[in-house]
Amino acid sequence: MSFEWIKIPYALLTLFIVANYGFLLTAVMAKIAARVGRRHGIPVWQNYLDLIKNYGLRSSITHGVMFYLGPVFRLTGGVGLLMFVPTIYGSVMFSNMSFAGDLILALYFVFFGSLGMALGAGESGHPYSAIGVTRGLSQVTAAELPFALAVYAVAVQYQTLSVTEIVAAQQGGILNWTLFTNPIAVAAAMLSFLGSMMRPPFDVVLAPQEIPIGPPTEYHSSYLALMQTNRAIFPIAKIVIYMNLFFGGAASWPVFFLKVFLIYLVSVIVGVVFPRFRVEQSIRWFLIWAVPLGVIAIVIA
Amino acid sequence: MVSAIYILAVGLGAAFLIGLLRDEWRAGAYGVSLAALALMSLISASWVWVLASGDGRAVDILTAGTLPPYAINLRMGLAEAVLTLLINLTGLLSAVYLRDTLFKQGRRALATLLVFTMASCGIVLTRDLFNLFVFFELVAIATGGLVLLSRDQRALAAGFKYLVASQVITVLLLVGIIFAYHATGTLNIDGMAVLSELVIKGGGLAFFLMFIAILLDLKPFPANGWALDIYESAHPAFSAMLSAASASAALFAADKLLLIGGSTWLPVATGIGIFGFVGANLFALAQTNDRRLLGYSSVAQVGLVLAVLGQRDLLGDRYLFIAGGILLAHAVAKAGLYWLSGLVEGRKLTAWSALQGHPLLIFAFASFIALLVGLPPFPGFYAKWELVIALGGEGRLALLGLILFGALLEAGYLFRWFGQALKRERSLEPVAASSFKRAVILSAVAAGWGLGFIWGALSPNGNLLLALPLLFALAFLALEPLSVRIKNSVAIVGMVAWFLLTLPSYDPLQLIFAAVMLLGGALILLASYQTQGQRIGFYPSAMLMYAGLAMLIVAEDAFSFFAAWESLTIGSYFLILRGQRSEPHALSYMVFSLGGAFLILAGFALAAGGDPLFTLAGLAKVAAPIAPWVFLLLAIGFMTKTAAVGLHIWLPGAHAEAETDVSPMVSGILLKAGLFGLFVLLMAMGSQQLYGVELTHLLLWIGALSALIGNLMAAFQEDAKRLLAYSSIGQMGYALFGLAMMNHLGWLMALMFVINHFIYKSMLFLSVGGVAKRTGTRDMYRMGGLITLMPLSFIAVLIGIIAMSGVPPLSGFGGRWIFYNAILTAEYRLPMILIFISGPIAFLYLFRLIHTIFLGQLKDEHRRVKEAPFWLVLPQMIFVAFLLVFALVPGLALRRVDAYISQFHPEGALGWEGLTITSDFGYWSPISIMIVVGVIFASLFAWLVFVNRKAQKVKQFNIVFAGERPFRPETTHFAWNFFAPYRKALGFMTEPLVERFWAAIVDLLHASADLLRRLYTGNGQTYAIQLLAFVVVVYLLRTGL
Amino acid sequence: MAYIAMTTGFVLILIGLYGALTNRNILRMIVAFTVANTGVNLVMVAVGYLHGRTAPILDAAVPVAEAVERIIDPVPQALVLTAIVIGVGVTALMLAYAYKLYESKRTLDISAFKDLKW
Amino acid sequence: MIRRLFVVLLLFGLAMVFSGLMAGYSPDEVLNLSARYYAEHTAQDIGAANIVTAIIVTFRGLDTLGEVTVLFLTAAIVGLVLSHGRREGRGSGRELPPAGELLTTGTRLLVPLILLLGAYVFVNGHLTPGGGFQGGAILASAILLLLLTDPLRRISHRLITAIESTAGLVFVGIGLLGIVLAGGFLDNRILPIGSLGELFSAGAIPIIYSFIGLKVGAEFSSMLAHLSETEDL
Repeated sequence: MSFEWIKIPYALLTLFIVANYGFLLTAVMAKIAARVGRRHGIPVWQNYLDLIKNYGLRSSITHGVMFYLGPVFRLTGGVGLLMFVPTIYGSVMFSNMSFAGDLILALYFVFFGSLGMALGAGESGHPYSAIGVTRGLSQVTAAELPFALAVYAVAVQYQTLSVTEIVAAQQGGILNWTLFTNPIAVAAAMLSFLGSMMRPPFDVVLAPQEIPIGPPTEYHSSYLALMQTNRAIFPIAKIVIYMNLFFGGAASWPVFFLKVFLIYLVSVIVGVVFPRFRVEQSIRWFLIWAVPLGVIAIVIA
Repeated sequence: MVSAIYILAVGLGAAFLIGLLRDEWRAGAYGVSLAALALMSLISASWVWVLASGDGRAVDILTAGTLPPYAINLRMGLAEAVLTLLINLTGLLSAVYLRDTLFKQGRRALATLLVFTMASCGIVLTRDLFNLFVFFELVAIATGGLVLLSRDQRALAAGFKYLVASQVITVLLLVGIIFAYHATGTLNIDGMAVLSELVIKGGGLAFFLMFIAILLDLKPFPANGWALDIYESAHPAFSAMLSAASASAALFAADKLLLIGGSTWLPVATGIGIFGFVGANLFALAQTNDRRLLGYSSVAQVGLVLAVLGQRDLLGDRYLFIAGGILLAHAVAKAGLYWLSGLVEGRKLTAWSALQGHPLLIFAFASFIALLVGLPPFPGFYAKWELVIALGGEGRLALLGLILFGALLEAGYLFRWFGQALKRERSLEPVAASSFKRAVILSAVAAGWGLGFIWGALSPNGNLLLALPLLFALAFLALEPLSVRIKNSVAIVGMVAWFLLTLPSYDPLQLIFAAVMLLGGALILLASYQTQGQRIGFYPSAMLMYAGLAMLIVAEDAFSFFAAWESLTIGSYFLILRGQRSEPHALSYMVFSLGGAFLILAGFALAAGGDPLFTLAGLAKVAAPIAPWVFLLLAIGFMTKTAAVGLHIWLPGAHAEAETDVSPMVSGILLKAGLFGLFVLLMAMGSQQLYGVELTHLLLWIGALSALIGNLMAAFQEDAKRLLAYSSIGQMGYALFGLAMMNHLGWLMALMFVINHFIYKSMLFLSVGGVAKRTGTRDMYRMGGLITLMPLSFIAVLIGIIAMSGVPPLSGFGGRWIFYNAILTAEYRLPMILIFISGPIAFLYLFRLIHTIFLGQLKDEHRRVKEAPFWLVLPQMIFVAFLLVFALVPGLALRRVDAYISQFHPEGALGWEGLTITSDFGYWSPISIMIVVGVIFASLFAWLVFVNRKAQKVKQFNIVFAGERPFRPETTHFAWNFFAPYRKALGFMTEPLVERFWAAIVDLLHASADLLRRLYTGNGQTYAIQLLAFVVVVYLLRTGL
Repeated sequence: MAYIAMTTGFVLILIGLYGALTNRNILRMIVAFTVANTGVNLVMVAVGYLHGRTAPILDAAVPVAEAVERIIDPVPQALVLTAIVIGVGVTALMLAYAYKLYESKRTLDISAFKDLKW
Repeated sequence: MIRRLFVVLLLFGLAMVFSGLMAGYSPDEVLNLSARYYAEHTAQDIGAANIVTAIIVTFRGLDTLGEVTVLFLTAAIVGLVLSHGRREGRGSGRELPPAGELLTTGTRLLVPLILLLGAYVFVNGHLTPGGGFQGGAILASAILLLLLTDPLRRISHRLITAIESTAGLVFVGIGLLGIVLAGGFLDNRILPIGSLGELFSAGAIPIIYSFIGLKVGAEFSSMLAHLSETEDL
């Protein structure tokens, strides 16, 4: 596995597909959520409108360098995450830049965006941003744990850290999926998945009610546009990892769309059913329900 | 060769002679006395010279032209010569010191002083029991007189108590002597020694009486209130003589008696001695009067020597070397300290803060304490080494443990005293400015160092004072008058030069540590250029630490390893002590470090099997039953340096309170010494089972716990430097965890942490130090918004936290990647959970660090803050460069180590083909990552700039704030109690249980000491009763057992 | 004979010590110690005594030739002399101290001089 | 009370030790080796009729030197102690009633005789029972008598110290002569031994003993003098 220049257009293609799918998907999910709440909800193309509007805004201010770079970090995090994981199993076209590193790279690169984002938000000097960041970080420490344990269990199970090989190991029938070969690990991972999707009951970080949209409070116009783009790409990139690790990956785009949709749906359903946790509540929740599963997973692995 | 009898004759003659002088001719009398004392010293010195140089043997001096045992005879051997020299010199120097007093008191006092010295020599020289008694009486009576030289009215009562006690002793001694004579028909000690009848014909009891009487003359704990009162109230110069001269003489007398008693009485001596050593040191903990404290310490030291004498069956012909080392070190140090106390007005320990501003006296103080505690390069160190090794070899572990425990107590109160003297606000009374008194003190210092050299030369382990790094460090004492810039340059050049000099001899592991410790140390020293003036005391301490580190890396045998360990501990202690409010923390650091050092010593003693030249390689050959214990002792010892959880409480304060450029040294570099020790240990001994418990498994848990607790505590700190300090605990936890995994990648990861942690922790400490220097506070919530004012420091911190958090693309990720690959092959999974938790927690404190300092709202009082000084920024920038390079090509450092580790763990080596590093499980291509991320970032940034080029900078408070406009940074800067909800959730894990535990132990010791010492009621009669009780109890124990 | 003397000596020692350790008056203590010393001296002489022999002085009564059979052990006597003298010295010294102690506190109660303790 | 009980217990313990000693003690039937040596060799080696004296002054001369030093020291220290912290201008503050007629006359009569006796005792120390210490004590008793008659009488410390110091020096000097002229320190054979029983025999012993006598007398006297000066309390 090494680099050829042709990978760059391929990667851009992936990016393009995923981005658009992301815009639509998030909108659809928003609509579903609204319908559950007996509201009408937004049209599916709403994201495009917002994007255009934000780029079009003339007024734009900055609080300083980090503030300016914040969204860049954020989106780099999203795109990079996408790039470091092969999207479509078995296709050279959509294996992206996964030669640069394995699963661990992806896992740690998740934090790249949020860290930069947090810094940018920090420089804005807005207390709400800082509060949002602290909540986010606090929650992450507990939410990531089950996932880390699950990943470890899976890696041990397949004796590799390479995403491609893990997917390869799950081919040939639905029963080869990790979901069935290692259900406990998957359960733990999915619980932490809920925590990382910024949806109820774990959306206290953004907390639209009491602190208008948390870390990004101060961001507007093109900054916001970048972050919206990220908000479309990042969840999908993350879901791709879940899909590859636990649900047999995707050998083609249709399968890809389907699986991503379903996995995303899980968090939405949970989100519309449960009220929001406070930070310490969600931490306790993860430690009490999710972590033990993870522990069992690695012990029996 | 002048006969030794002249020592006595001259003393007596002079005493009688000055009786003839008129009262007015004080100067004359004084001159005569000095001349006599000098002459006596000269005679002893000549004997020492002859006997030490080998030509010439111990000679017997007959009296009355009759052969012993029919007439009294004296003996002059090497030991006698040395002791008489010690006694006479002490007498001479004290006489010099006492000049004014003696002039006031007149010739009677002079005569008494002379007789005291003469009689002490007599005790040493004579080989006749009754003659011994006569000299003892002379000393006792002379003491009764010299006590009154003090201006302290209480001395009168003390002297009387002393006489009462000596009366009781006399009775016992005489009865004993006469019955011993009856049993053997001779009074000659050697004669008795050869005769065996002493055991029959009731001679045993007779010997008991004599022996116990002599022991009582040693002021044994706890039957020694009378002596302590003397020590407290007498003139310091006389206390010096009492502690140095007469105690030594009495010890030698006890030694002679043991010749008679034979091996059956050795255990008694050991028992009484060690009991006194531990007990007296314990009591001293609660002492606040300096002279009484010294008294306690003298009692303790004498006890230790007595215990050593009791071990002569084990020590063989080395016992003179060992006992002599401890005894002389004690004598010189104690005399010096008493003389020093004469310069200080107040009698409280804290009154010694008057010494501040007198670097020479401080140096003397430090040297004396080091002499007492037995730190390198002083005689006590060599002596204790051989003693402990011998005890360990023979399996006398209880005694070994007690000795080390007592020594730890002693070090505790001595260094507490030293800390108070240096750090408490300077007391107003000036130090007595008498030049000849200082000369006396300095001569004692010189004697101490000289003894250190001699003992080093005598020791089979080689002379520390010939070790180049140590000499280099000591040389800075001479350079002190120079300015910082010169000294700093010399230091840097020296360290780099030494590194280059020793470069060829390093194996890859040593190379990594040497690079971190020496080159890294030199790099950090760049920051020291920004200090002004002379900075007295900094360079000797720092260089001592670095010398220790340099010697530690290359140490081949256990002794040099331990010596290096001790020196770096002392050096770092002085360094840490320099901080503003670091007194208590420096103390706890010292106590923990010495405790750890003693555990290491015990471990070596167990392993060495009595061989003082034990090599580190020999650790591998240690056999089954003791091997795990050795492993345990050494591991715990090393973990006190790495501040593993449970032994970590010294670290936060010590690192946080240290000076700006000291924090990175003690954090970035010093901690690695512990890791190096653990490396050496694990390489040699591998993993050991104890009661079926895999000890490395234990280490895994400790490492994981340290990582968790360290990170968690760090997240809740308000003080930036404390935060960094706690994070060090966490980082060391990772490294320990990696080591304890006992597989290839685990060790590689540990090494990765050695390098990484050094770089980013030094960098962070420097930049945070710079910020603290500029803002005048270390509380993060008082800062904020400094990014625009201190951009360089911000960049350093930014790079630092990215690297530390392990986020790609910087080098921290490499550590994490190796870690994941390592745990895939580890057989223990549970401890990893803790590591998994602590990983993300790192983000909490890291973000807090950068956000609350550099981001958020700028405070009004900081609007004029400038960037940190150049010399602070420069090393940071160099570190930044390092980090980036190391992130791109970790192979530079790691490849060779990887290969090197393969000899210990062949399986699991990494592959280094091309740009990609591959393991058995995954792969990682730092450069590609860097490029990919860079490209994405650059293009997005370009895009943003394109769409958002006309973004305008707005003022600080121009934010969407619920419709209103905030104006006070204090209320707008969200910083204090940053992770409140997290505290709600996991705060219970930050309960300071460990602190409470140690505090409880310390309180227990102090409380018991304070309670028990009321045994000394001050009533002379009670003291006499205790004396008698001591005799009876010993008798009962002796017969009962 | 020797036993009687010796026993007396020991008893004197005990009596002396008892007095010294129970009387609070300094002068009494000193006197008690002299008693004890006397006991010691008595014991020493008693140890050196041989039954039915005479003082170790060579004169008409004890010709040099028979000295070995006729005299008692001279050594303890020599020792006793020294011991006595030393005892005298110490006693004198203690008396001087007693005087100064009285002068300083106007009392001779040993338990009054407890400024130094612990 | 408890204190007394405790002391009694302790002394009981000590008594156990002593009884143990006595139990182990068996009187010698013959002289032990040192004593035998002295009995056999004193006559020709030392030439002193009084073996005890021979031992004191020669065989164990070092002890005696120390012993003399003890007295010297005590005298010095007693002076030191009594002068310790003494405020000046005190001293013979008050008048004592004159001593009785009997005492004064008795003194005048006895003092010369006592001095003579003392001298006799220490000069004959090597022949007859007695010796320097006894003689010295007798001398001192004369001084005591004087002090009794007139407690406020001041005896010249200067003279006393001169005597004791010279005596001491001579003692040491003779001892050192022993090294030069004879077998060792304090060897008495620097002078002819003479014939047993003569006044001028036993080598240096009579001289040494005389000086000891003077010294001891002087020292006792000075102690007495010092103590008597504390009258004014």
